[in-house]
Amino acid sequence: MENIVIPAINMAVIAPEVILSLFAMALLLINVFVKGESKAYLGYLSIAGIVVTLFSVVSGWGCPAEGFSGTIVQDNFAIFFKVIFLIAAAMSILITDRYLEREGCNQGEIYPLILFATVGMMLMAAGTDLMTIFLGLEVLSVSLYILAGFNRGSLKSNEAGLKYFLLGAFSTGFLLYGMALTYGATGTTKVAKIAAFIAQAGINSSNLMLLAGMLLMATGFAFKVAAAPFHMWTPDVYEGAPTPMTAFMSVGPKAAGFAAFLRVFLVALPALKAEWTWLVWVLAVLTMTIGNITALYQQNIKRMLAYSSIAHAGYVLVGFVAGNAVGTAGILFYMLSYAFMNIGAFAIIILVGKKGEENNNVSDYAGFGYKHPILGIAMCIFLFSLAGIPPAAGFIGKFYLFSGAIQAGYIWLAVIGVLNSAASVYYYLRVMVFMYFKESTEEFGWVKLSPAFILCLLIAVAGVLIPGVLPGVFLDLAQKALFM
Amino acid sequence: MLDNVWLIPLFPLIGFLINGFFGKKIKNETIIGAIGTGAIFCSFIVSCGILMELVGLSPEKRVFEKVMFTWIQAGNFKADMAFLVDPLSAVMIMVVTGVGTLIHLYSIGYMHGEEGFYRFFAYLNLFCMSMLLLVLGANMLVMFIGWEGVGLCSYLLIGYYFEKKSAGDAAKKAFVMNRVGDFGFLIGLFTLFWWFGSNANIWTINFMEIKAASHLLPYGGVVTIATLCFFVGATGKSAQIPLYTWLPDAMEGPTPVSALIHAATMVTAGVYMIGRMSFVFIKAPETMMVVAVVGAATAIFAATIGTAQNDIKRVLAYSTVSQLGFMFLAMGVGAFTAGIFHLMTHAFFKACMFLGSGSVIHAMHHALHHGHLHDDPQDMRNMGGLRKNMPITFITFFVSTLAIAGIFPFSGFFSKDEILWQAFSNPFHGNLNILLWGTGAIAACFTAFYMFRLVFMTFFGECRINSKVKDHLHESPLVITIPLMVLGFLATVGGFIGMPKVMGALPNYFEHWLDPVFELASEYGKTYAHSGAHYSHALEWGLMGGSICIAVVGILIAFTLYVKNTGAPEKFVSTFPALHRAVYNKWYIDELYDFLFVNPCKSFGNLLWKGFDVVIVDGVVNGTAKLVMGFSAALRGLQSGYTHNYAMGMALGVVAILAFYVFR
Amino acid sequence: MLSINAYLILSAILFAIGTIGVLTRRNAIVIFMCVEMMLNAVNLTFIAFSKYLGNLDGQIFVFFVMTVAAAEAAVGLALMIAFFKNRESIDVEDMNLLKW
Amino acid sequence: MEILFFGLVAAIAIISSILVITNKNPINSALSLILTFFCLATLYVMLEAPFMAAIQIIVYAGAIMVLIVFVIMLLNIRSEAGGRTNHARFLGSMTGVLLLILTWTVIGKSSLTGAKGAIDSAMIAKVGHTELIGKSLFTEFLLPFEITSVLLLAAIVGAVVLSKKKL
Amino acid sequence: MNEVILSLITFLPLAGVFLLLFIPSENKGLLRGFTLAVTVVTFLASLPLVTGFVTNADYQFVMKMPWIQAGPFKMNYHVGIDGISLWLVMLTTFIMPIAVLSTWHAVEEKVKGYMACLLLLQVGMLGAFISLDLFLFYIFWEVMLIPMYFIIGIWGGKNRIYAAVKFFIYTMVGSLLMLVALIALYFKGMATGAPDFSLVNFFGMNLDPATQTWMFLAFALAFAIKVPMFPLHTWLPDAHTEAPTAGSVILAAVLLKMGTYGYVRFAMPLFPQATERFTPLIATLSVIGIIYASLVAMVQEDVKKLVAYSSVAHLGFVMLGVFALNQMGLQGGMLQMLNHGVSTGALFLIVGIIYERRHTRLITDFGGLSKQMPVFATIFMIVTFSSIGLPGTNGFVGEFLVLLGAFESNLRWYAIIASSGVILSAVYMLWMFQRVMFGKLDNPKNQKLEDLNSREIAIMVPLIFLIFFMGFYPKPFIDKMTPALDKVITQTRLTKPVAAQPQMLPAAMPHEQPGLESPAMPAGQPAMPGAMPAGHPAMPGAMPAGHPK
Repeated sequence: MENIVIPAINMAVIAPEVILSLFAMALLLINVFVKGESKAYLGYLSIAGIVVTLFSVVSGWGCPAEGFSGTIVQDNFAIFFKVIFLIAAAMSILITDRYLEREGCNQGEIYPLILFATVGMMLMAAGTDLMTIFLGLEVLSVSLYILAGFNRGSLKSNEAGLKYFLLGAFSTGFLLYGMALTYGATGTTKVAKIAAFIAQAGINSSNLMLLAGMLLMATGFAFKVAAAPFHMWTPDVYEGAPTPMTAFMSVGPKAAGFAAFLRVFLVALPALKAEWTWLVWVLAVLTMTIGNITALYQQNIKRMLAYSSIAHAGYVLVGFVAGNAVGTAGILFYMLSYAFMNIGAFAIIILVGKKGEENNNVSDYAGFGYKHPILGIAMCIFLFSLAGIPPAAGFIGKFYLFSGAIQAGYIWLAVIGVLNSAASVYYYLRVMVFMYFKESTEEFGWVKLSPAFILCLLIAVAGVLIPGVLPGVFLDLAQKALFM
Repeated sequence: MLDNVWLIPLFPLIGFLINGFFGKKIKNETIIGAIGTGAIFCSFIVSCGILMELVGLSPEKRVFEKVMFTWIQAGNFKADMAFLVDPLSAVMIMVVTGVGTLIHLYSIGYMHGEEGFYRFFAYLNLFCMSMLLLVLGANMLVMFIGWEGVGLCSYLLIGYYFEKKSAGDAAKKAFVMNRVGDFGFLIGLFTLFWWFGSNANIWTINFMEIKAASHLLPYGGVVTIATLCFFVGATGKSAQIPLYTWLPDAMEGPTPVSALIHAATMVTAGVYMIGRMSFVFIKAPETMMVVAVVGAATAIFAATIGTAQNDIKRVLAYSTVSQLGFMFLAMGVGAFTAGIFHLMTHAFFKACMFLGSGSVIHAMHHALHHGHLHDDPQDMRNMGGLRKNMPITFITFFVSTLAIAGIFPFSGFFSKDEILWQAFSNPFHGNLNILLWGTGAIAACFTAFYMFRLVFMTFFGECRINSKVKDHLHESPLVITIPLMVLGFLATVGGFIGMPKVMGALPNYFEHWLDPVFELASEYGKTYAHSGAHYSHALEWGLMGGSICIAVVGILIAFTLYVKNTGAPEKFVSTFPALHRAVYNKWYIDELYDFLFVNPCKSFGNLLWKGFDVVIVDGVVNGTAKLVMGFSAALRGLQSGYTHNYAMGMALGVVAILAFYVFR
Repeated sequence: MLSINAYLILSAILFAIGTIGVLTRRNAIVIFMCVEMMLNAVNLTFIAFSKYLGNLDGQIFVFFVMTVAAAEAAVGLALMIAFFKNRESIDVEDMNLLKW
Repeated sequence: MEILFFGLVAAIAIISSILVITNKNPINSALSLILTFFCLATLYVMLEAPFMAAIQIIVYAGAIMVLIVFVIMLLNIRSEAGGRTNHARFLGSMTGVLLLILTWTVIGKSSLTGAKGAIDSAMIAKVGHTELIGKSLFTEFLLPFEITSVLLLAAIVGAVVLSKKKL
Repeated sequence: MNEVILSLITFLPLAGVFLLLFIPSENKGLLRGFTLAVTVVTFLASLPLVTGFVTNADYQFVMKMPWIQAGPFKMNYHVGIDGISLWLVMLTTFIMPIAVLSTWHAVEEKVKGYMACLLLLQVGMLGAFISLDLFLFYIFWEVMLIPMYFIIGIWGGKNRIYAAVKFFIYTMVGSLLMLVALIALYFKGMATGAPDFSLVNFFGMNLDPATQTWMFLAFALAFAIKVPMFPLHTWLPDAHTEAPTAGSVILAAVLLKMGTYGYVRFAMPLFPQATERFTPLIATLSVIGIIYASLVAMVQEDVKKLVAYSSVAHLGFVMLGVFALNQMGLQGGMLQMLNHGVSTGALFLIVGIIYERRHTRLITDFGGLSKQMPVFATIFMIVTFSSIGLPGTNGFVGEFLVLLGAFESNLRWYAIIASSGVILSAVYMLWMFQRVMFGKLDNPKNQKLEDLNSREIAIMVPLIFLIFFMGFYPKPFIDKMTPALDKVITQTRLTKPVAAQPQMLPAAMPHEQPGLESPAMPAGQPAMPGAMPAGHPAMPGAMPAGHPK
């Protein structure tokens, strides 16, 4: 019997994941051993963990490295995404505590779970082996199922968790099947090797097995990023999940999905670009259109933002179709700005809500802008950014995405995209219509700002406005984060 | 003096500004009146000086242009704010300032006690300024400022009694109809400018420059189009067919306004404009014919309407339209001098008559007011026998009537006779000559008839007004009668400066004076004139006598019907009720216009608004929104909440995607 | 020698049956079982490929899939229990609070 | 012989899996599923993956299915009342059939192209399947293996959070 | 110093907004006063632009700083003005204090927000006018929408929400398509060596006709909505009617100019061939717009709506002049933009004044106001006649030049038809004026109306002054803009494919001699219609497909 030769372990590559996991485990222990009604300290601790991780992540910028026999990698692409995940996690944690207190499901486990989910996302972004990606995705999913159903006293939350779980597992089946077929066609699960093999063996799109594998993987990722027609879980789950988790889910996992999607398709399957481009084209159009158009009808603001997040996935897919530097950088930038604007918007939604009835109907916002002028302005900034109106980051992001498509020659896609944006304006404006153009009918229950909230909102506003007005540095980073 | 020509419009402007801004504070009517009258009088003095200076120059040198500043310069287009003094404009400024001064003076008395006294004088001054700009403008655009400016003032003054709906309507109608004309003017200007620019590379709208280049213009063709457009402008301003209907309505304004604007000055602007551009018009024989025909037609058409009106001012208004027709007839037959001559004499006698009628109305109003009666002070059926109560008014009115009827030796005789003679003898219109002359002659007959009808109804016979108030009918004060006397005098003797050659008693000063202006036109005219047919002096004498006879016939008929046999008109009316009704209702032209233009425009506007804008355009917009919302509702329906459906959607998505790639 | 295609087709059949199960059953647990069946079908594919290709990556993958299945089972059943506590049912047709 | 055996196992697997989705009683479904899993384990053995067959039994049949049956018992779930509408069933079945047709076509039409590895039956026989798996797992796929620990931890925490007594 | 003036005046109001936030909401007087002060200071600060402007075609007061440098994109903060934007900037800074004053008392609620919106709006408008960088322009162009949206939506009339949303989405649709074209243009430009987004890089690019066509259409749509041109005008009456006075004034005076300005500055010089190709279409729409809007205005019952429709007609004139593409037309068009800003702005102020007193805008509710409000009547009349285009007022000069320019160009017949709009404008304006101001003062509610107070006179006087000044002495305005407009003309006419001509001509039309004359014609002289076919580019179908897939 030979000795097992452990390959070179480059711990630096997985340092962020390790740190974050350790923090999560530590929090679990603390949660068990330290009694107390308020669990806010866990939140702050996890923020500390995230900050530490952030440093660890950022320190890797510009020094690409590979680890664990090529199952994971540290490159700028992954780092950029990891930063997005960490920001999303941190901001969501900032707004979690109060919400849980209000809803009466103040359990400390939520913070480790968020951290685990974040670890999963980071693995998805950094994984260069289908197995790593798959496992990362599962770590993320399993955590998210729980987070969605976290408020177990609430039937809506239960339902959201369960639906998410069933559909997520279902989609996992397809994703796996796709991976299996890809494995069968190429003989490996490592993205780099897949690409190398395809190039070397001269496999092209006539290889149905590879093609089918690609398509099935695409459906799996499409489910994660909520692209039509695999989007249908999104509104229900977003609506039912605890709002801070909705905020988190709408940003982090989506970004993670895109990270993996991009890596697999752009690194492993560039040879099939001609094939998947059209698939993604159709997905993009469907996603944007369905998301936006359905959002028009929504009365529930959480649900509306859920549909809007579908639409945003569509915009991002536009950048994906482009597949060029601009488009891909656009995706990175967009996901970053989307984190700020969407979580910011959800933060406001939490503030407007009350226990039990969350005041999530758009009409509940009547007069909100006058009762709470600063929050109102903040909400406007987020909504305008979501609508893609300058000078908010959302605009620059869309600009970049559509630019990519235009540069690659997909003018019609860009046109459909901008028309969708125009339609989307309507439902974002509707919120403002209620906030400012209508008189308030009743009192707003629970606008009690905690420092955490203020911090979150400040970060969000800054994160929307600074990249909006001075996007240069961010775009530059996004450009540098590309693996091409 | 010539260099100070800009003073002429400036004085009225100053008067306007003072009265306009401070009139309300001044309050004192005498001061306001003095300012207004003084302003125009100053202009008159300057005009006299200019005339003198012009007379002192040799005929070829009687052209002077004063450039104030460049007004518009854009591309090749350049319009200076510049004034042109030549014999023609000299005549016009004399008429405008002279008659203007008199009417201002008159107004002090006439408008006494009116609420908006200051406003009235301000407008009047503004009008004078605009009119002076019009006549002095050295290029079409300055002329156009005046052209529209007088339209504006006419609007303001007609609408002076703005609380009366009819006044407002009339004002608007006047302006809009003028605008129709202005539209033509503009197009004409564009055409001419374009033609010169693109064909001769002469980019100008300056009259003298055009004149210098006019030899380049072809006969007919584009010139016809341009001149016809200009003529449309003239019909608007000068109330010719088909745009005349505003003028009778314009009598809603105070009487001095009618005298100044709607008789003496503004309405003659069209004639002046044709005179100013005679060298262009003459190059378009078709246009000349149109001008002549329209002029003649208007002359007789308006005259017929005039015979049946009972409102004293309305009769005068139709008479004005008719006389303007004469002027256009003159222009159309190439008798520019005669046209301008008639313009001048008409200014005298028609202003005199309007002021006289004003005097009558003033008196009637006063009397009726005294008796607390609400009869119409302008209705001639209420008048009669006023000659005893108002002798000065009567005499001046009477001589003016003689003048308009064309009785020798009153001024109208000379000018009108000249026109008729020219219509008969002009070498341009071939066989149409007799028709033109005949129409003119009949119109002259009608003129004599209805004018004397007016005189007889007003001043002769028995007073038909309530005897209680009869005693309150008094002659107007001096401030009113002095202008009447001056104008009456001018109406009487004004004709002598333009005595026909055949008479030979005096040289035709007027013609000589204007010769340099129309020289070029007559030169161009010769190239297409028919046979230089020479008519004998005898024929001219004969026609002259004939026209006097015609006038006398008209007078006699009037005398018979309205003095001797006063029942006859009613009999006539009862015999031909339809005809009378048609004539009385002005041949239903207003109704026709309403039917043809006004109502369709309104209903079309309504249709466009409520039909197209709201239903179609907004319908498409809102419809798109609704459609999208419908889609939204439908797509929302897919989101049934059932996990199965979601899973189904996913599975179908997978199947579809796979199927597409596998079976393509 | 048995062609690998036989295994692949068997797994395709099982996968399809699993899909049908997910689409037609109402009981959340049964649906989850069907998902497990789909995963197993994929596992079969993996192992068949692994055998055919002569490398073990596929089998390693199966190993992880099983782990995942276990984790999912734990979480999923916990969710079902939580839902059941509130709703007294795990019929997916009863999960219709969130819609439109 | 091998084909026959395969055919038999495959038939059982298919029948039992059909039973899974047709049985009204969840317990019966679960039992049928266990049968399917056994069949699959058999096939794994045929595919020279005995270790996988073993953990298939242990993990799936042994752990997961037990858990499922346990939950079914716990929740005392009765048979589905009525089931879905025929319409929906038909649609679902058709979708599955379509999916099958498609995957079948894909498999049928494609020749396997993947890179061949060094591990053949002889090597498995010589070194042993478990050892090979183990080596691979602890060298090349060490990281995924470690990730499973996080995954399972998260799952455990989740399960605990969702079902622990005190809120 | 010169470089910063533009940035100064643009961002001064922004600074004002920040300071405004520190003024307590209750102190309405201070809020208003402060805003007024900011706008006045901005206006004063903008005066050096006029005095310091050197009459040539160059961009002046230019400031260029790198802004975004990422990937293929290089956007600069590049601002500057030429004769075209100079007057629009001045118009903006001039109108703002008036707008602030106009709703001094009309807006009593949420004063702070209102003032902030006005100032923000000013930032957007000025920014759009001074941007020489396409991207920067687009940003400001969009930014403008937000405050206007709130102004209409919060302080507007009864139907304000509909109007505000309609306004926003209408404009948004167009501008987003423009964004697509703009990006595409940038990539095309990059291929030919454009270093950044600055406008100057994209002139004379010789794009192929198909590309030009769709890019032009995208730009044209955005601008046409803003103008607004028939049939995209329906948002305007709604927006105008519902907006508070200041909103209407700014909308009419400045915002609508964005559209026409866009044509002159961007759509035409960037896409010369497409411009040529679409001139008939746009001229047709302009003329239809003139007549249509006039007819519709005629039957309006609401004064403000009437004025709004008159705006559509006026801008039809502007568009016609601009597309005449000769000096007269362009100058006329530009001047008409300013005129419209002044006189329609004034009309909206007037409507605002009576609305403030009577809270109705229905024509039938008025009548005979002249008697009660003589000063008002006078001012109203002056403005009315300016709007009608009476010579001596500003309206005339612009309208005249537009028509003249159009007449001298290929658009002769359009000019003739458009001229009839001159008549119609008199009809609807005077009719409205008559019904509001003339007649008996029989409505008892009108009998107690007060004449203008000093504040209202103060806001009207500068406008009245401008009406006459620009009417009698438009020279300084025209002179300053001429070189820049000449440049636009050369740019737009530059790319008649002269090179292609000799090859095409012998085959296509061997005996068509006049065709050869067109390039040789002196600048400013319109090409004859007969000359068109030869110089006209082949139809897009015949060209190599330049359209990306």
